[in-house]
Amino acid sequence: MVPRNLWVHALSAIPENDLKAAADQLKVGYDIRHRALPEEGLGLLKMKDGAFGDHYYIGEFPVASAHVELHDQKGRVFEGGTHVMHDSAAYAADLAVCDAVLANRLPGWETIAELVEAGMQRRGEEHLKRKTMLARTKVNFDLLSTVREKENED
Amino acid sequence: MTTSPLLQIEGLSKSFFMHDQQKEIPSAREVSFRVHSKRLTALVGPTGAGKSSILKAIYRTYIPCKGRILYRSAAGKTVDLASADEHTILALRSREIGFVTQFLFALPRQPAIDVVASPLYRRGLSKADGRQKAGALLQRLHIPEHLWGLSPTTFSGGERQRINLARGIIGRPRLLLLDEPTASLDLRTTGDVLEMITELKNEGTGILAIFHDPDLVQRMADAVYQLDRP
Amino acid sequence: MRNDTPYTPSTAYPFGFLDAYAKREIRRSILKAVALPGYQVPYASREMPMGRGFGTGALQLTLSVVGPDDTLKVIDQGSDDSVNAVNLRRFIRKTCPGIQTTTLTEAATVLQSRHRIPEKPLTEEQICILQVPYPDPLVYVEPTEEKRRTMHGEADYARLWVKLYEDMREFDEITISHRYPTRINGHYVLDPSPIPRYDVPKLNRSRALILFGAGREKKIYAVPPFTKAEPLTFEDVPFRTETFVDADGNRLACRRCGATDSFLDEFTTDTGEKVFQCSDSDYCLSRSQGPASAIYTEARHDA
Amino acid sequence: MMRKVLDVKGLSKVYGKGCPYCRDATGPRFDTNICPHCASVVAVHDISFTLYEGEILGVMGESGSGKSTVVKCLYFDETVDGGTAHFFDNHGQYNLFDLFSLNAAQRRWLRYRRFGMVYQNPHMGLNLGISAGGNIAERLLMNDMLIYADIRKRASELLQRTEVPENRMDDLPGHFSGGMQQRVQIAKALATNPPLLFLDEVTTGLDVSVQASILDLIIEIQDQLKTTMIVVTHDLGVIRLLAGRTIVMKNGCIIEAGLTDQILEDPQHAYTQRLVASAL
Amino acid sequence: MAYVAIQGGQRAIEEAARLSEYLRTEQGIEGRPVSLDDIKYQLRGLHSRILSEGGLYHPDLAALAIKQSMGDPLEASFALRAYRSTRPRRMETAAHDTSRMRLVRRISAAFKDIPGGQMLGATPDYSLRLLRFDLMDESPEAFQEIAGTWMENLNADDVPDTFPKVLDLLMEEGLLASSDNDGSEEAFDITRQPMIFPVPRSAALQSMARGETGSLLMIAYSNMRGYGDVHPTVGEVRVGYLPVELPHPVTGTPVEIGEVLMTECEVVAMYEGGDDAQAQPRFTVGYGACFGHNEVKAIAMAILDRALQKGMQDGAANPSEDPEFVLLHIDGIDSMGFCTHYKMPHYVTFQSDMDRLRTTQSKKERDL
Repeated sequence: MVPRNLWVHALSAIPENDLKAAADQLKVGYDIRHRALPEEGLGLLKMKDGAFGDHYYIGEFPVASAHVELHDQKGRVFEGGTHVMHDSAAYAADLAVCDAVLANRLPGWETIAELVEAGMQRRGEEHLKRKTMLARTKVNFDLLSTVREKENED
Repeated sequence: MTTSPLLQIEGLSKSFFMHDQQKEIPSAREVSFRVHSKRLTALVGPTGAGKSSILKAIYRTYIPCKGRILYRSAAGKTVDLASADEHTILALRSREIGFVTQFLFALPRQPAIDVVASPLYRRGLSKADGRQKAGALLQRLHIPEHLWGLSPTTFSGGERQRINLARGIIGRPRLLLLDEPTASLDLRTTGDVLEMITELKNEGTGILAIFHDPDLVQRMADAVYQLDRP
Repeated sequence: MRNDTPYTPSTAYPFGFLDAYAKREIRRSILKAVALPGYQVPYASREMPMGRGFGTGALQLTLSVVGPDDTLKVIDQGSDDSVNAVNLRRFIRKTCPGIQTTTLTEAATVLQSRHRIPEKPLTEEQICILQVPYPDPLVYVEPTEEKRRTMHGEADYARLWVKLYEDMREFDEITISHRYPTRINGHYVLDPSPIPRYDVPKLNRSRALILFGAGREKKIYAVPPFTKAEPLTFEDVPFRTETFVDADGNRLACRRCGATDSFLDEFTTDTGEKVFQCSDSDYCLSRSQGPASAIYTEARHDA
Repeated sequence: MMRKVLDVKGLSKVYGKGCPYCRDATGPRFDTNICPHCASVVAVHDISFTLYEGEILGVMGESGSGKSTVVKCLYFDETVDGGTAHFFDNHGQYNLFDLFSLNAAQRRWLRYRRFGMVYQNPHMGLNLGISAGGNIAERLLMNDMLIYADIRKRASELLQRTEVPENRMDDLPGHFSGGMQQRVQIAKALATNPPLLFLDEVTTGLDVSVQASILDLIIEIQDQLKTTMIVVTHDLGVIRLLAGRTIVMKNGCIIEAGLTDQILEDPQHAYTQRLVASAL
Repeated sequence: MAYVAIQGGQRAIEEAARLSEYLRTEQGIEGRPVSLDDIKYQLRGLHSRILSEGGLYHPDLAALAIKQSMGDPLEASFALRAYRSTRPRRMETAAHDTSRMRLVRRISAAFKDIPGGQMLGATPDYSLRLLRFDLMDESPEAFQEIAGTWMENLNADDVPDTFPKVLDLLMEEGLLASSDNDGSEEAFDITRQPMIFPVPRSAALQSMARGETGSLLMIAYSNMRGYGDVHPTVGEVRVGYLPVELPHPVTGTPVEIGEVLMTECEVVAMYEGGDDAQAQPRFTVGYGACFGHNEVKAIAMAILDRALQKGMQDGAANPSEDPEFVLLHIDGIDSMGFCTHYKMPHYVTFQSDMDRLRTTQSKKERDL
């Protein structure tokens, strides 16, 4: 099982239509209340500079947030929430619902778990691609020196 | 002498410590004498006996090493010139104590007449009044009028010495220190200078003088102190 | 956003374009500026959707002070139809639903202007907001802001006066035409924005509150109502405004309305003739056609 | 009795962050003013002197002795790290380094109205981009003289007094000779008839004949205006001609003080003896 | 000359906008609208630049801005900046450490080889700037094939997830002062606080991170050429994706909410003595970082950071060391806006200028 702090990372890799479809289905049967109104806007990215450790702001990014409660017919309450780098509050709200469902293993959680797995798969491919960029462009100094030695022998 | 002296030197010693040689050079040792108003006191002795040093110590150009230099000021106070603070010395220099040396330090561009009158300017006299008084003096000392507006730095030794003297006496000091005032003068001007010194003395100035010529001592001095090499 | 996404952010602008926090900060800065007449209050100027220098400072002030009940007039070079004025007015109307716009000076409650103060006298009911490219008159003599701040604090304006002295020495005239350094309430000297000399006396004991907004330089300052405003000059060199006289010394008149008491624009016609016309279009139209000529009094129809 | 104009006590100035050992590890005894512990420069340490109305005090020393820093501190060009300085004039008494009794505007008032400064480098004292008259005007304008005709008249008088030809009044001093620049600087410093004038190496680098004329001018000013002055110089000739009293500085400290003729003819300190011997 | 109709201005503005729209589509039926993805992927350099100068990491909107501005970088980043003003600021993150960047490029000029290796990534540094005529008429098939070929046999078994920093090596050796900053200090936010000089270093870093590339380069270049003495050695240039984290609303633990592509550079500069006489001299360091893949900008920023540190400490000896000079003149939005505004009518002020000149001339005439 993928840990909770990677769910957004995974789910944001799958098409938004797929997520919306899944979320819409899960919402049925719950009274969804917002602990805080879903928000969209900007976040300020604070950095620690790599030389002195001074804090500074490098720039802003879009951010949407939601924090929901799912109330079922039996009166039970399940919490879910998220921040995501996106500029739609509705998207965050849907992610929050998924978060609540998956964290509490509510009915239908398997669908979300599959989406998370699929997302992780995509992230993994992306990761491999980036690492390959490094691997293929790595300057191999050992190789250079053997080549030179060979040249000298000629 | 019944009146109290204008200046009383008690056990004055002066030596110089030369740091680079780590050596002390004595200049005057345990000298005591008095100078009275209306009298000319002469210091005599061989070269190196410290005659000039004593004059400079009285004027505080030299710092005495030992002894007292008691001066009775116009205000009636007795001041020890050996230890008085600098501002007191400067005040006395500007109003009461004159010093005439063979050497002249003057500003390069200042006209002779202003050099002579400068002690008066510092007392607040106007330029016109100061120049009038200085002109009268220069006339008596036979400095031709066309030289008055020139800087004395261009003058001959004799002329310079007279300028120096004129500046020293123009403020009518109560105590006048003379260090060979006629050293480079011809006979005629020497006579004029001596006449003016006598005049000043008669007006009440106490004079302490060094003359290069024993005859002059004979002629001028009311009292003589003999100094020996320390 | 792309079309294939089901999630779209809300696209509605808040009233006055800026978010509430920004407007609150600007109002606070305005209060401070009014309390310290002529003092340049620094503020965190926001990026506006038009270029720095096009009035982004005054625009932020306008957006922070207008409410739905206000009537707004926007002019540039004295005229309501200047492209920049049109553009700003359109933007404000779009982002402040409900407000009225007008070209009539007397009908406006808030006036935003660039380079002119209207000819018709302003009243206690009005706020005039001027666009400012350079807020600091000391920039003539001192490029470093840190030093200028100290100079303002100590009311140290000698070097500015030296500039006037040097002008007099060289030209026998003070050559500053617009942005004439003006001392407010006996202390701070401000840059009254590039209004011509002609408008500087209008600052003195003005009945209306006059606000200045510099967006790029991030400063707000004010001349509160009934406050003394004196152009810097020598006691024996009187401050003179633009004269508009011909070679014989006669006052030129507006060729449209005949006014001889207004600031004039100079044109050369296609035939090479030099003509003069009121720079203040509302003043000119009101004189020639009566106040009914105002076109934007009712705003909603062209919003 | 003569009136006191300035009373300086324990003036100190350190460049650098300083440490508790700075003051005990520098000075003439160690022949350095750089603290071996923290590398701070003790530019001036525990300087005291008094100055009376109308007198000229010489401050002598080689470069790096701290002599210029003393006047720069008094003229508020530099902040101080210790000590007091009281300035007295007809209006009252001012505690120069006490930020609680003198605010920035008051210090500026003293600096531009009651004090004058002539720097070695005319760039420091003059704005070379504005006319000679404009430079003087600045000082007058700072003192609320706002009548153009009066400013012109006063500037012309001052330039006349300092022997700058009147027809150069409207020229930029950047084009003047070094001597003439110094004259304009002096005229500017005198604009408000300040009772206290600081002269920092004002003849250094000038031709001998020009030096002489500047010195004459200073003497004349002192004779006529009774201005009190502090003359900072490394030149014994300048000291001899101008100063009644002299202090000798080395490594930030006063090593000897006295009447100028005494300092030159009967120097007490080894350093002063060497200095005098090498100059004569 | 007739009086301009009151609505003339408005009409002209509208027509000007329509004309621009026409020019964008002038190809007519031959044309095809450029997609945002085309811009993101095929105009990467420009796109990266807009991300950093716009001050907002929003790849979609940056592409949109490029599209609507028809590729004008100043206009595009301007549009992104103005968009920022309409969006509320919801939160700020905790300080992020770049050691967690997912790298796609890392090089050092200070050492031949570095632990983990020099990895060039995608760089034009060693490509010949010869025009590639084969791209003039590129077929979609050929175009797609290139990507497909590259993607075959992805393999990165010996590439670690994170890499040590070159700066840390120097620090361990004592050639560099170790950073003893606990990071507790507040960062200055130039978008909410006016810069009143002197400003802290954080204000300088933020100003530069969103500064205009050309402006940064120009001032840094003045320092490199002789109006300054930073004499930099590039310790390291890193390009990669930084995971952005915020605390989970329910659990409070940090959650990765997205990532930003960024460039980071440290330059090692001339060494100087320590604060006190006993301290060893050490190399000095400058730091640069910005959104997107913008190496020239990051290097220029690092050089300027070092120059500004020097200026803040000892006073500015040249323009690049003067914080007020540098920070107030590198913003592309401010400077291009003000430059553009000179195109606006200025006839009132010009009238006033003419009045002054005529008055002065007539005075002169009378005097002559």
